Amino acid sequence: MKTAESERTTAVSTLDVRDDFPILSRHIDGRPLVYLDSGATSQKPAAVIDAISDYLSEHNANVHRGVYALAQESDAAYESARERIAAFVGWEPRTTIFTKNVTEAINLVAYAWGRTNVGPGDAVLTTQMEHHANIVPWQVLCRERGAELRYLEVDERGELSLDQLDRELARGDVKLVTFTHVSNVLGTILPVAEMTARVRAAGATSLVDGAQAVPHMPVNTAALGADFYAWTGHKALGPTGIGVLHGRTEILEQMEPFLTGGDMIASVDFDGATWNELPFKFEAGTPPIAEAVGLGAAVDYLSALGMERVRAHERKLTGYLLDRLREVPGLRVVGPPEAENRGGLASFTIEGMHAHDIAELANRGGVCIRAGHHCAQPLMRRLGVAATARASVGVYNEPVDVDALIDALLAGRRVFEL
Amino acid sequence: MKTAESERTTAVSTLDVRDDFPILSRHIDGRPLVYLDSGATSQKPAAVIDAISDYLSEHNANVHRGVYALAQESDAAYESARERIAAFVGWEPRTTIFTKNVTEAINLVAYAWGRTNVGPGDAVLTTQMEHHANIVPWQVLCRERGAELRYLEVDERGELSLDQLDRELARGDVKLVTFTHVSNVLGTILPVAEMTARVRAAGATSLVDGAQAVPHMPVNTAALGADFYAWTGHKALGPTGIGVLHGRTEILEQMEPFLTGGDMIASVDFDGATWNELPFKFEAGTPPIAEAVGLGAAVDYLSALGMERVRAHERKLTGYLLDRLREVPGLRVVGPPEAENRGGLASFTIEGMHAHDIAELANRGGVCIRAGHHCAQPLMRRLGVAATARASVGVYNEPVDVDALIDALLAGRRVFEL
Amino acid sequence: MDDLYRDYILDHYKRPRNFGELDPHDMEALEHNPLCGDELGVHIRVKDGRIEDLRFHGHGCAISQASASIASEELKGMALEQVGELDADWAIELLGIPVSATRRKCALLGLKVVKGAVTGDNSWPVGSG
Amino acid sequence: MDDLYRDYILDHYKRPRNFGELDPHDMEALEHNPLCGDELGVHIRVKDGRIEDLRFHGHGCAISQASASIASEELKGMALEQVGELDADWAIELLGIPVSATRRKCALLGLKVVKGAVTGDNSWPVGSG
Ligand SMILES: Cc1ncc(COP(=O)(O)O)c(C=O)c1O
Ligand SMILES: Cc1ncc(COP(=O)(O)O)c(C=O)c1O
Repeated sequence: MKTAESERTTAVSTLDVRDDFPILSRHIDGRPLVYLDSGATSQKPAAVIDAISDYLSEHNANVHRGVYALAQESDAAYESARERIAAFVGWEPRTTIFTKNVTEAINLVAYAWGRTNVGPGDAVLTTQMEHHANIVPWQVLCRERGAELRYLEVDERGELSLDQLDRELARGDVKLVTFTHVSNVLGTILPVAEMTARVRAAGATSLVDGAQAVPHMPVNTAALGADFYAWTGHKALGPTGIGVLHGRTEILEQMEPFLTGGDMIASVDFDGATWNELPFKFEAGTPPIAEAVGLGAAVDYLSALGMERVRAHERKLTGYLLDRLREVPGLRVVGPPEAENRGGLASFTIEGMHAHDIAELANRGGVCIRAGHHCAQPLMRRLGVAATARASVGVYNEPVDVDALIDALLAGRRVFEL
Repeated sequence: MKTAESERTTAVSTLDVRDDFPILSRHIDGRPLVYLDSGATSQKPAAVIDAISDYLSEHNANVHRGVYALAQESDAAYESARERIAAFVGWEPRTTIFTKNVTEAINLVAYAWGRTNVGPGDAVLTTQMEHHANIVPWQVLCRERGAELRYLEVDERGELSLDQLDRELARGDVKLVTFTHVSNVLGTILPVAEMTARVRAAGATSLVDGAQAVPHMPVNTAALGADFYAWTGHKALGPTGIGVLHGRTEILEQMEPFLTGGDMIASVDFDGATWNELPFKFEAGTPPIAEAVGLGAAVDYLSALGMERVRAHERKLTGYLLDRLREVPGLRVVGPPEAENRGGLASFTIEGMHAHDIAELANRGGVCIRAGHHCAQPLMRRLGVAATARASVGVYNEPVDVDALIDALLAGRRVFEL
Repeated sequence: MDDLYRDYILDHYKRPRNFGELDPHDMEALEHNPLCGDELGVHIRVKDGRIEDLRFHGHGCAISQASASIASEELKGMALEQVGELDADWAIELLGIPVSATRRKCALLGLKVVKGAVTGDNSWPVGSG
Repeated sequence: MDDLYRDYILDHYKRPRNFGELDPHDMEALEHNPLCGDELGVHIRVKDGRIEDLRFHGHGCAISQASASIASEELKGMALEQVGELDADWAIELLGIPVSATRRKCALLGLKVVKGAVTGDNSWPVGSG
């Protein structure tokens, strides 16, 4: 006997990869773990965890300097990871720099590019929907350099206006336009290629924060046309401790380094130093070797699934999520109404319940969702909400996860006597 | 029947922990792996590898923001690691900051402290025996700020002169004195407490690079008296991707942040941001969570061995290493002559063989040693050598490893027909 | 019955005591919970070295609102000196429910803002972990 | 016999051909191997668009010294145009031993410095990996 609900859920595709993720066999207070917080960080397939263990147990050595066998294996593992990671998003390894997270990648651009290219009277243009990682470094830079930070506005549908972008660029003072590929709160997918084309035509430089895009859809950075494209390993099935910055050769070559020390120099004497070639010029000190190996395994895993399939799966699942959230009385979703235009997430409020309490009550049902400002306080202000709850999906989620969320939300409303 | 050699080697203590390190059961071209490159990076005990796997397979979530069970477990794991890591070196967790490596830790001080505290006419004092990580950031800072970078000289024994330190401080322009705890080339152990006392008396600030000290001897940072003390996880049995900076509360509180973005803010609006409390103010973005868990397991492992025992073991082993190296014709060791005054390493040259070739030939015997400038080109210039070979020990080394090295060096000389 | 969301917690959340503005007032402060951006402010009127009256304003979760509301009843009439000595345990005990490490800051925000207004010290109350 | 340290390699290492200074010279360059700080410089004398004579100077490992020494014999008399087209394979083949990824830079340093002197382009020879 099939209930109406189970009929509906089976109509939604699954990638059927749950078993690849060890953590998903956990139970929370006797209930199976339902992980709907991939927007904060992804879970890791066994292939990634094993790649890290294997590297540390069998090949570990420092890179770039050793002539012995282990060191050569480590070099090969690290540089092969760089090649596969760059290829995964359609960029060159030589201009693919490993940082510790996307936050450092953006700071690298703010310090090493911004301090020489943004001056008094110049402007940096960002958007109202950015993560703090793509706002605060520009506030700091603009204050230091006497430049102005301006924001593209978010409309009622959670989208930007290309007209406003044109008007801002026409003012002639914009040196950099920096924006997210996918909003971590609204889910909005920005029209990156259209935007970078306009920025380029205006003679400005573009930076795209791909943290919420790369793990969830096919991303071809070359086609997107940004001057810098940054993302973060831990949201892309990889480990913490690694971020990625892709940059154009000409720009990276003209930039001064950011962090300085070992590995990034060509030679050092008492009076000064000269810099190593790309990408090493921007990788000071021992790099995240085991982390690169882990992220390499993660992109291999995603490539094997196929990013088109990943996107199709997550889009359907997000559609199902949006549909079912409508069943909860008093619930309001922010951002674009259709799954077509959004990444795999939905942020929402429930009348009479604070987001924290929503997340706490979801956890009673074994469901992990996030609550708060999602590191996007300016956007929260723009939306006129203090905080939202957010459910976000990954390759391993299935319709039953959404069902568990809805059950938990309905149960939570009863606790609150709503 | 005992040979003279085996009698001698059994007289040297071993900690007998080889079996804890999976990689040490590897063979290179049929010969057991002999790892003598802990100065570059350490091997990892199963306890560390398992802690990382366990965290990623069972508890993984982002920290500091989630109310659900996994997020709370991750918070607890991350902050408990911070507490144990701080306690391991006698410092407070609140002023113990995680970076990606010691290079970033030093750069953090150069950018966030240096740019406001070092100005035109001021001087930064470092030493001729520093790793590039403790030279280049100061060259960059001094150039930017119009300050002078001066070097304490290294004498024939590989030591510094406290008199020169006094004379430099007496000039009255020194704002910062930065030096290594243990030289990664000479092995010299610097008299840190005496040096920081003089620096403090002169009203200057001190930074100590503990990369080569923390893994190898008892280190009590509070007693050492430095204002900043930095070290790196991967040399201390931990994973890549994590470094540690300990700083004095008053100084850290007055400093502006370095990297900015999520987690390090108290609040952000369109016009500006306010900073979070310590240590979070200096940890922008998703921190190295799995890496902190791994390094936490590493310090637990080292604490269980006992750092006094570790030091005693490595000192004896280094004495044995120095003794046996003398048997190789044409071999010259740089740095202090006695094991008493050095960390667990010996750098050397062999007449008629370049360091690279020495390392290559050592690898034929399954022995991993490093060759080159060891990221200390200014010191190489001072010593008048192009490169050295370096053998460095860890808790897992035993006298037989030294024997294997000597055999390989003697065989290498025969290949070179010396 | 729910462990955390007891009846009296929900009652204080839905009908918080001593909420609103208080004008004129002698002391005030405004604080954020960095975890979620929740905002809580307080106005305090002082007489003879004691809190004569106080009002909270702002928005927050059930835990932070209930905690402020419950505390407000205890704080009325309290000597300013005594306020300076209140620690995290005081607020947690008063709240009377088990609070997870993550939500401790929610439970302590009310006390933090009151201590900030009275003593000028806006660090987290001792024992906030 | 050793795979890498063949007799002729050691011979070129111990008795490098065309080493020293060459004054006057028409072209020169100096390069470092970032791996180890080894230094290799070259002086070149040009006649009719060809390398008439050249000398290397500096210090390095057996691989880099032998590689420069062996190459020096081939380079003498070579048209400058042709020098500009030499790639990594040329140097590796000439050396005639299996070179690991790490030591490729040692084997290519000589070619790099010569190409730098002749063409002004001091990037690593194509195919250096
Ligand atoms: C004394 C010293 N300082 C700094 C470093 C740099 O460490 P890391 O590469 O982990 O930043 C090293 C090791 O390479 C070192 O030996
Ligand atoms: C859009 C966006 N940008 C930046 C970040 C920051 O990523 P990380 O913490 O890995 O630096 C995040 C995630 O927190 C994000 O969602």
